[in-house]
Amino acid sequence: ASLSLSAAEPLGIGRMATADEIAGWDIDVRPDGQGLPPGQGSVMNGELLYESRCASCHGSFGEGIDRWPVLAGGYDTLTLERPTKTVGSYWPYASTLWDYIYRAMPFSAPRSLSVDETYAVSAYVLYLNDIVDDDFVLTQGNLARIEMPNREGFFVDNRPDSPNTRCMQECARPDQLEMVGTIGGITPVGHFRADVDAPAASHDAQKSLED
Amino acid sequence: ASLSLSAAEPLGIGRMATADEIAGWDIDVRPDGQGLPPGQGSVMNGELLYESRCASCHGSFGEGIDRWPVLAGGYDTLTLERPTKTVGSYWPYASTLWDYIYRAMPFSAPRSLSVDETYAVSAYVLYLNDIVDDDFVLTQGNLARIEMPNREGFFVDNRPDSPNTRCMQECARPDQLEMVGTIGGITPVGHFRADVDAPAASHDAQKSLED
Amino acid sequence: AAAASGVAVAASVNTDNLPPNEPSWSRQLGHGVVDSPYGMPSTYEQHVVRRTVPWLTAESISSISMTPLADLKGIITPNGLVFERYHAGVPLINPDEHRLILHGLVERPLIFTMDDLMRFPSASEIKFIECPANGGMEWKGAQMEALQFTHGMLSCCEWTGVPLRVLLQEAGVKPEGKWILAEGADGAHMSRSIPLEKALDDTLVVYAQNGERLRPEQGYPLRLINPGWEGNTSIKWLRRLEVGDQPWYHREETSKYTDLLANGKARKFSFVQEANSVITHPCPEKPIRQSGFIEIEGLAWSGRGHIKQVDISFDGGVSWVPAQLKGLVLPKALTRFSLVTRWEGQTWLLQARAMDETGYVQPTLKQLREVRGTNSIYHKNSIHTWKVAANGEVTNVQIT
Amino acid sequence: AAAASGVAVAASVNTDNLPPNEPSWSRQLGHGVVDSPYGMPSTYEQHVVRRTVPWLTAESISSISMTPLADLKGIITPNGLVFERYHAGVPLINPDEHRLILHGLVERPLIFTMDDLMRFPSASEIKFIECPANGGMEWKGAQMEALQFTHGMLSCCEWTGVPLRVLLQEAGVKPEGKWILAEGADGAHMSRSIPLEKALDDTLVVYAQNGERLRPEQGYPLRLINPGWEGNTSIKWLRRLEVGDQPWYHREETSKYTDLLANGKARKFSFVQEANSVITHPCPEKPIRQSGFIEIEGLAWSGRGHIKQVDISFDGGVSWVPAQLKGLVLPKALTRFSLVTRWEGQTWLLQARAMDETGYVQPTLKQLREVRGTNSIYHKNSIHTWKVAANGEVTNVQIT
Ligand code: HEC
Ligand code: HEC
Ligand SMILES: [Ca+2]
Ligand SMILES: [Ca+2]
Ligand SMILES: [Ca+2]
Ligand SMILES: [Ca+2]
Ligand SMILES: [Ca+2]
Ligand SMILES: [Ca+2]
Ligand SMILES: [Co+2]
Ligand SMILES: [Co+2]
Repeated sequence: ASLSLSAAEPLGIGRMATADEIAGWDIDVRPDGQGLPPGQGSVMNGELLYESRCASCHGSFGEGIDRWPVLAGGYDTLTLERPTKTVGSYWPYASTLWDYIYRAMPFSAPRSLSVDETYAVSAYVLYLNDIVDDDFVLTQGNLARIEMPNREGFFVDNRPDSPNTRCMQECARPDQLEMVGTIGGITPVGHFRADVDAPAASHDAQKSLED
Repeated sequence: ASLSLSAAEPLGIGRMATADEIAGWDIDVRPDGQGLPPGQGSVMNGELLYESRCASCHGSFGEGIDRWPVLAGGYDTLTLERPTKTVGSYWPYASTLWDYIYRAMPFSAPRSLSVDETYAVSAYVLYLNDIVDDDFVLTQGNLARIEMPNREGFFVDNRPDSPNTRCMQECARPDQLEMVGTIGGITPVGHFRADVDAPAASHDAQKSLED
Repeated sequence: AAAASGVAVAASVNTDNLPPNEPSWSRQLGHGVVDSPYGMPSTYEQHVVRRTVPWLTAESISSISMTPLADLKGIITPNGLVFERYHAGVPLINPDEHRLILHGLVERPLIFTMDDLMRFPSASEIKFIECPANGGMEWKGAQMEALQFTHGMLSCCEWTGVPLRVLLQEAGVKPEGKWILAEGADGAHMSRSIPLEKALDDTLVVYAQNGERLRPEQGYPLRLINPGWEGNTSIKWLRRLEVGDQPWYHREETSKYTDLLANGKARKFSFVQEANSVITHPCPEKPIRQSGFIEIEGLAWSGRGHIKQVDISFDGGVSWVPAQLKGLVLPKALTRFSLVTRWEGQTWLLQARAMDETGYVQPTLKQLREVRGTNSIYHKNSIHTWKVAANGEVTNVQIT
Repeated sequence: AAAASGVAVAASVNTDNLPPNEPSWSRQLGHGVVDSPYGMPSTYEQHVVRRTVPWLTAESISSISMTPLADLKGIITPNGLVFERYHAGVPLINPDEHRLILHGLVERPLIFTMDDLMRFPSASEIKFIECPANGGMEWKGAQMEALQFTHGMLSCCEWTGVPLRVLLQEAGVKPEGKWILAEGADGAHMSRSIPLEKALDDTLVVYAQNGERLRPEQGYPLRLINPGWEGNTSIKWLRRLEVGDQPWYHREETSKYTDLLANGKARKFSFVQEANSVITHPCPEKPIRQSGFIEIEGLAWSGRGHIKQVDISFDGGVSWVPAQLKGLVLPKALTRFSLVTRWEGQTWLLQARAMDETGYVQPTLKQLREVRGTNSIYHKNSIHTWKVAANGEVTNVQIT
């Protein structure tokens, strides 16, 4: 298929994108460091930035305020009943952190961080996760070399992995079926059940309920 | 198909409709008079009713006010370039008149006429069309016998009636094609053309334009 | 690519939002979920609405509005844009207080609540619905300056309901039963006679359109759909079905919805919407703005079944080339056709011509007028012509 | 018919509107055409809306709302009810100022306006879209008390756009090109890596849904649709496509949308939504209200193609009977199944089990948990169980 792709006659729709146009939007970064702009940031500079622009949601130690995401800790929890998946405990590559912060954080002001600020705050999140020391300076040159604890933790989709067969009769032993009911009261059902005390069906409605 | 219809086992959904329930809604009337309730109304009584409840839209002579429907006249116009299709000139059966008035007129108060009032006003519309005399009394018994002028004017669908073939080449002589343009200015096009004075796209908007 | 075709920056475009800049909407948060529990189109799409031609009717209560076909894609018409046609306005019906009575020549006269009807096995079908007056303003000459008005009394939805056959089976039709009267609960008590044969074939008693319950304008809570037949027979706000041994000849099948020919005789019970088609791009609302590659696109449909072929003419019907059908090709449903070509400023007399599975070929305007005259009002399915000017503007013309 | 099943007159019913009486709405005129240029559902349907479960997310801006499947018919989800999922709220984008850049390992980096994109030949496809977290709240146990919350991160529309293949052809992909990064213009700048193979197969760059332009919540003016794949890959508010030689491992394909197994290892690039099904009638929102005839109805879907078979169990999976597929059976689209039977107050443990064209059979919860543990979050497509009580009430249970 890729042969015919380049061989075919273009229809002539759209126009060439200029290098300048592309540069402004081409913000993605890969594990091998491709896409990282020149720049740098220290854990120390990162701390100040983090405290002022991140900690209100993610907590001073990356512990997460209320239901906002936890960013640090959780080592060796991936096999527990309630794992804590964080940058440190779960993420395979440091590039993802830089890329994500630069494209999406802080939540309410995406794309407001400069390149150097992104290096700094990324360094600080790595520091919160004990991945770098407090005197570390993150740069275009060293980011791809950072080894994340869970870098070997992933494997490519190998489904179907849970085979069933189209059995029609005696597919289970009736006496071995165990039926577990619903934990009640935590989903909005007021629109079809009159007898329950349940959450509202939107965040706004739930908030005004609780106020 | 009709055999299997009555043979099949009912699913048991819904319930028997009572005779009373059906009677209240069973308002339809057919050319043979089936469905006509007992009752009567004279042209004379019809005139009073018509003047008070119908003439404001349809005109005292059934001539139609503004764009409201014309109810009378139009004889021998069906082959003209602009035919006038009325109860008298076009409708094949008198039953249709009774049925329609009883189900739908007067426009803003449907089902407000009594049975006798419907006979009377129907008689009057027939009178306006010179189909009955001024001393006529329309009844359950005589309505089906009224002969409408255009009763032979209809034939059952015989399409396809306008054969074309899938010609691909030289299907017409280019020098014989005549192209006729659009009568401009009478459709709402203001939403995609800036250069025109056109009607609005709703009755309300058009009315406020004209006011 | 494309030296000829630049990104046309209209005067109103704020270049701050163009690359390399980060647009304003990318630098802030948008609204959250359930902000609209029932969503609506973008405010930038406010021109995509139903429209009417006010002078067509005395007022809006018994009138028609048209679907903006030029802005629609695929074959589904979104519910908010399905054309409107009714004779006494849209009633607001409480579904708990709505009833359907099925009586007449049946073994068991029945009455159903909406809950009852929804207990029957349901069927869902994608079918077009078209007013037989669609295009009818153009029998004597071209006067509608937009696709929305030449062909917009046309929509296509996925309808869900009970096959009327199943309800008739439940009531048990007597052998004498040959026709059915369907009646609405609106002020017009709209009524039509439908042959039993159709009712046993594919008529649906419908309560949902495009997944959700019927819209008020389309008959909420209950309507008939007679697939492929003139829209008027698909009685909305359906409250009663009576089985009889002959048709009723009501106002909507005598005074209206009969087709007057030049000789003064009129065709009655002209139910089927014969094969028809129209080019939706380009069209008056969507002129050609750039030279080069162009996809000529349009809709074809037939009340007799599948569309089999659509041909395109660029020269007013002298020569024709086959178009491709694309997407789903379903019986009695809108069907998309397409032809890719190039436009370099030449003038076109653009036409589409549909053929359906019966071999019926959509007629020319001349053929139709020869047989039917110009007073027929209904069922004008002749080949339609758009004139494409050298500047790409498109106008409605007729070729005679 | 039906001694057992009467017309249930609820307390609120006004008998003045029941036959033999003429209902109030039949004795007056309703509203006229273009009263709503863009129509809305009846006020009696105000309960049919999207809903969320507030505690699932910190706030509504990065959250999800679910489609009210219990109230829907057929396979099309009306646009107003398509589920919402986004990470930085819904941006309000001016389509004239929106651009798509296609660059990276291509011969000709290109930039497109919306007008440009709509000049390409279009394709329309009915496809489901599902969040891979659909049902994910139930890995550890049943907690969602309604169909809307157990399965409502699921919708199905007719999508129209340009095959991504066509755009790639326009740009000319270099031989090294193997993956594509797709990126949104929302505040999250949502990004996912997509194998070129998929892009050349059936990925669509979409600008319309169910006929009209995309809704803001679904990516207006432009989005990707990766048919059959987890919804998150179908990037909304699409602004950029970069061709590369390897995947990007962005946040949404590492931190999120990877499936953690019991052994601490996680599956990555788990794109396909495997075959799944759910019974939509009866369900918690639609209990059985009358004994006698009943149609068990539901939806099945598979990201690998057509649904081939659905079976129903009444006894929690001990024995199974085949259901019928009804309506359109399209690849990677919602598919309706149906089984008619009788209910006379017996209790049921009701299950549906889908099989797709590859022969894949939907697993039991036990089978899924054995292989995946309970921390997988995503791709929970196990057989679902409704408990039908003797009074007809339906509750969500799990069989282990
Ligand atoms: C107003 C609250 C808020 C602030 C301030 C904020 N974040 Fe976040 N952050 C979030 C939310 C919400 C998410 C999850 C977004 C989603 O749902 O996709 C998130 C996600 C993240 C994640 C990914 C977590 C994961 O496990 O996938 C990282 C890393 C992160 N934020 C870093 C930062 C940094 C660095 C800053 C400051 C520069 C910051 N955030 C500021 C709310 C916030
Ligand atoms: C407020 C205006 C109005 C009043 C008052 C009114 N009508 Fe009408 N009438 C109409 C309209 C509008 C129509 C066409 C309705 C439609 O579009 O289906 C009509 C249609 C008719 C027709 C059918 C015309 C045709 O050619 O098909 C008849 C017959 C008729 N009216 C009789 C009456 C009678 C009798 C009365 C009084 C009892 C009456 N009307 C009162 C507005 C009115
Ligand atoms: Ca890049
Ligand atoms: Ca510190
Ligand atoms: Ca009768
Ligand atoms: Ca007089
Ligand atoms: Ca059903
Ligand atoms: Ca196109
Ligand atoms: Co007809
Ligand atoms: Co996945």
